[in-house]
Amino acid sequence: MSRVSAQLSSLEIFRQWYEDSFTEFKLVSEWKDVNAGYALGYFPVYFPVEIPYSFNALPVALYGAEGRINLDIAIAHTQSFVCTICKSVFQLGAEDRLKAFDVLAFSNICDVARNLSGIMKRNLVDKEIVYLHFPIHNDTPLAIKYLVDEYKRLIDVLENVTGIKYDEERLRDSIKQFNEKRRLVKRLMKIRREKPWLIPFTEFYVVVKAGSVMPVEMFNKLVSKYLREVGSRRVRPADRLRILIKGNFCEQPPLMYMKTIEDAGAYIIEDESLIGQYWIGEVDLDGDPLVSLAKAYVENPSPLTVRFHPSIDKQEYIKREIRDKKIEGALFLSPKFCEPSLYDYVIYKKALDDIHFPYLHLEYEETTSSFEHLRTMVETFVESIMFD
Amino acid sequence: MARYYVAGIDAGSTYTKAALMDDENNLIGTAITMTGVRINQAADKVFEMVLSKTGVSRSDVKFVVGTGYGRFKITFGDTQVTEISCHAKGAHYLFPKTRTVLDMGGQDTKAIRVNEKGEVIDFVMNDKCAAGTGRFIEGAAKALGLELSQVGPISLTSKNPTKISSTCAVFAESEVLEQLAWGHSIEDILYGVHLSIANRTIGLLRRVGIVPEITFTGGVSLNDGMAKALEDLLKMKVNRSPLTMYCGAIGAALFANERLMIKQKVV
Amino acid sequence: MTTSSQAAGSKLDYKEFDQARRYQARLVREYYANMYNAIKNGAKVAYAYVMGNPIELLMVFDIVPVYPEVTSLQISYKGGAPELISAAEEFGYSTDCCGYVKMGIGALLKGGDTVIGKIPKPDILFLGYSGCQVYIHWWEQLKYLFKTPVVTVDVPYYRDFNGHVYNHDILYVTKQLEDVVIPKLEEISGKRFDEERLKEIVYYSREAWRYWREALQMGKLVPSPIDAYFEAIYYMSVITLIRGTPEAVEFYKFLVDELRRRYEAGVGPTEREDFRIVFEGVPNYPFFKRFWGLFKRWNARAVASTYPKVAGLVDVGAFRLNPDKPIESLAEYMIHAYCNWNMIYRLRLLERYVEEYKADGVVIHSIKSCRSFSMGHGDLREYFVKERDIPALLIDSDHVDPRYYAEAQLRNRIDAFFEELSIRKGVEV
Amino acid sequence: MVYTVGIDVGTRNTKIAILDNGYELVYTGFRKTGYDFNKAAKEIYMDALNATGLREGDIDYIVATGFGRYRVDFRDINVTDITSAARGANLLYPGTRSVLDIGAGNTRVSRIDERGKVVKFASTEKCAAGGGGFLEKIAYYTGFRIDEIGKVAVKSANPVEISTVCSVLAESEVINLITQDVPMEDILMGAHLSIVGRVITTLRRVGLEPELTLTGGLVLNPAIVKALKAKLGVDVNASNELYYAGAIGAARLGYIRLVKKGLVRS
Repeated sequence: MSRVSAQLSSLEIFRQWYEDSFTEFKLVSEWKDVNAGYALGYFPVYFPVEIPYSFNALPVALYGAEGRINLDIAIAHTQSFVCTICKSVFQLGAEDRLKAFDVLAFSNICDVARNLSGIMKRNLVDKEIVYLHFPIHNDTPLAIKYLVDEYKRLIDVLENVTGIKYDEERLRDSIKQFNEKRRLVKRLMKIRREKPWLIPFTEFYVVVKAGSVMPVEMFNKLVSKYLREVGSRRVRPADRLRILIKGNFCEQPPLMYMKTIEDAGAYIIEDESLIGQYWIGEVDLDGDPLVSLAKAYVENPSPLTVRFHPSIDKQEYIKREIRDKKIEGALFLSPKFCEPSLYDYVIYKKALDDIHFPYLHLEYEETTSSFEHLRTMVETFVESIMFD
Repeated sequence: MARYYVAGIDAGSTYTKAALMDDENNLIGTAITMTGVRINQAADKVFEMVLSKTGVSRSDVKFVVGTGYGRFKITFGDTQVTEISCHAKGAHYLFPKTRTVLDMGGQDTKAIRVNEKGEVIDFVMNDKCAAGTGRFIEGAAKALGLELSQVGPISLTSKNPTKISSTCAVFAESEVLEQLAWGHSIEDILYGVHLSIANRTIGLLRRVGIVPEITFTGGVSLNDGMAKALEDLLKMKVNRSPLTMYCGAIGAALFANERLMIKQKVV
Repeated sequence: MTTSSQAAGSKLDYKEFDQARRYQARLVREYYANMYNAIKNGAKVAYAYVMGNPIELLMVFDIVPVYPEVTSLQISYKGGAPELISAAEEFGYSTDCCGYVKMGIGALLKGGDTVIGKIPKPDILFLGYSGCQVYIHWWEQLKYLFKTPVVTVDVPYYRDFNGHVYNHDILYVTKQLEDVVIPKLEEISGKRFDEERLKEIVYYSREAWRYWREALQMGKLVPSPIDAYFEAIYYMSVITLIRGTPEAVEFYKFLVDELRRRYEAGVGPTEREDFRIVFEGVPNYPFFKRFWGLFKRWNARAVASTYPKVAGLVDVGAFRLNPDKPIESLAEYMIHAYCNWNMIYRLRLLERYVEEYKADGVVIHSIKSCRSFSMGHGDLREYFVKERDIPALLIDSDHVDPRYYAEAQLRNRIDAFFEELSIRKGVEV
Repeated sequence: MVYTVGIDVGTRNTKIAILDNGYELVYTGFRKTGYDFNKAAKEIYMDALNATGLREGDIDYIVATGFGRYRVDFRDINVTDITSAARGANLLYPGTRSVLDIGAGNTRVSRIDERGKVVKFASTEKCAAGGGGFLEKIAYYTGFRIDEIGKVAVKSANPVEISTVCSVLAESEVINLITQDVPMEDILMGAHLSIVGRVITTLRRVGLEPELTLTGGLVLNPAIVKALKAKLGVDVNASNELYYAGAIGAARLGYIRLVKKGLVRS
């Protein structure tokens, strides 16, 4: 693989992994062969990827199939009011496209994803399926201890599957790598915040999505290269609206959807599409790494729709974001039928109403194939803010 | 010469159909009319039509079974049976090796598994969301200014069907117009529409299990594009005939004979 | 079939055997009267959920629990849902949000005025989360809308496919109750925790659960004297609202006795018992009686169902309250609410019902509002039909939102299902 | 004299308006769109020139709006139909603060300021969509022409309740009502009320403020106007000209552009 990589630009390699990450997972299988390794596929939003990686298991986010496969088997199993990412991940399993994965992981992000764990178990009887319960009582120390126990349960599963014994040092190394990855992603985000014209959103997205599937060292190396490339770009800034997007943290809008938004006259300064890839931030390298990972989840000060934290104020948070990042308008994108996204919308919207800040709420599905309505809505939004 | 006759009347949302049978389950004739707003009148009319077509007098018809959404409105009927049971029986009558029935009509899509006797062993229907029903095709036809009957034949000439994933009937027109604006040809869009509806329909069929032979009934079974899309995706033949749209009425007539037999036994 | 011919008595006869429903209605009225009284006298109001909640603990502190799920279902039973749902949707909640949430919030947005009376505002939100992720979002909405404090108990999902309850789960819930919840409730109520009182309340709870279980298990009799879905939904209100009291125990004793009398007299909730079904899913409250009627006209009785056990999976011995270890046994109880079970275990439970209660088929009612209940219904249906050759019907509407109830459509599906069952069973209809 | 043209290329019909000096309505017209948007726009433009005797050289600015706005190759600029309808409503009814445009599928609602600028807007949720298209189906099932149903509906004294959210399922409900021999006018009024019921949620979400102006294809349907009044308790501006609100508003925005660029003095 490294021979091929040498001839390709970093962006082309990201594209390859990006393309692979929907339905194929061929590069995942290749990686397993070359490294005598394993793979763990996890349903969004957040997963402690450091743990499987320390077992030589490649952690891969299953963000749905973006309308690239028919969903007929999934339609046979789920009602029409079930979101599309659940359908497409199920379909991937039913079509045996997840065979590269030795373990599939789910967690308590919503009722649909939660029940999906059992449905997958029924249909993929031999697959190792693990369900992690992330605590919601995050303002007591009990939550940290509990999450460490959950992580130990995950470790039991991984020890069984891989035959490798848990090793604290290896986990610490893994955390180091992923800390670096998150730092690099945040650097990309900073560029988008300061000079959004340098990296179109769609390109940024491809890079980070590739990072949700490729081995972390490879990603880190390539991003460093890519950052140098970006630095030398000469692009004329356009007069566009700086917007913040919330709600698209799990099911992903098709790339064309996001492109349509930028084309309609906006720069997406911040969004939640791949938030699980960087949300946890910097994990402490001192002390018991499991405790550090658990703490990073429980004590994380930035809100995540699928984590209830009794003492975090989402409304203050969004107002601060708008101020600090010089946001001019907010878009709320809810995947069709996604209740967590729809509830958080009301919380945020209320905060924005209070400060008379413009926002717009739209629905999408990963299979959306028409964009004219979206274009009209976003254009109107831009027109209503930019022109008098 | 038959000793007596029975009839089945299927009052659907758009068409009302009738089937007339003799006492030995031989199909004597069929008739069809628009349902319109007065179902009892339509049922009466279609019954008269089949009688005059076959020359059978009303008094020789000993039992009438009503089916379809308007079955409770058929005032001269002796009893009612749901169209699910009727379609199963009718499909089995026309194609005795039928094990799976797909009925696409104006209001619902049904997938039915039947046993070797034509009895329902399992069935499912589309749930509350109307996405993926034949209604989407109507909207597409409207957007393109075509008659419903033109849609199937045109779609058959497609070489490179357009991918259409949203099949909410409410947005059929704008979906199709947008694809047109992207420069896709009419035949490619139309076949794309049929494929995407077929895809959802197969999801429904999978719930009961796809066991050959499959018989395609109901109004949409007349659409060649839909049949081709189903066959392409299923990779198997589906049974159709000019009579499949009368399946409900035929099944109802068969039930009429059955009921009559039981009644005679009791007497 | 001798019992069914006896059953063909007049309607008036059956009334004598249908006293528990009236008894239940009286207890519910008294519950509300007591609630309003207590609030008038300064008691604190806690909003709480039905599933897996340790209301026994709230009772120790004389905190009055109000169940927005219960008030919502009562409001929609009386036709008051649309205005509350509209109020919430106009405020910004989507059509895809849970109807209970929209009604609860809609009621508060309208100052508490509803068709069943004034719904009190909460002083605290008791988040005894079990089985439903939307619960968390619901209280979070109220927290932002009304600045109400949340008391959290995190109850992990019963997620092991081999039937283990992890020790750290029970420990986690127990520790939360002991270390966090009790001190918080002491602070809010200004009362000291009284363990003896808790033991006494848990004792009455256990007794109520015991007789409720006995009543539910009478569905095993042929013919069944109880409709373990439509009737049980009335009876379950007592275990939900006032367990932990001697009144609840008395009620369930009465119910068991009434059911026994029904069986002996050969009467039951339908004229005959032609079909025995297992019912899965949440009912439709705005059209409750009409919905029931669609089954009654086929003389179908639900012999077992899951919904009446949302407050606790009592009948399969999943938990036992223990007055000697009140907190730990409450923690175990909290984990075993029906929707907190993973799909594999829910499937096994239904399978057990079909066998033990000798059912002819399974009816599954899905609702868009509650994905916690409904996601996976397709697989449940498929399992029975394809792997067990047991007829199963999947239908859908909503529990409170009348906009999702289409009777003609439902009747078509239900009729066809019973036509199919008639052929199988050789029942002459 | 400054002539600005607005062309609103909708999915069904293409509409045109010519304004003189940015406020005086010189001409309006419409024709079927078909599926060549540019052709439809060109043809209606020629119709308008022929009818008014204006020559191409007399036209100072052309603004395209609507679904096919990007396809109009002779446009100066394009704006969305929400922006243009708001300006049109403002020009025709200066007191307008809320604009309601019930389309075939989507319904759009906006709140505007005293100059006609959109302050806040939203469209109906996907599952609650379906306005004009729904009425066409209902007309078909009840056996009336689309331009008749509103007139029949307003005669109803006891409209039925059709509560379904999804308009496709509402059609099924109407069919069922027909089988139950419910009087036609009651069914039809029920159908109109059901559309309005869905729309009101969206109206309240953007914060309904009077005056409310109805634009688009249903301005001449008396039942929609009656249903809106009944459910909202406010008057509704509805007139023939509002059918052209998008085109008129587009022409108006063309004039504003010319003023901004200093090409004309306001």
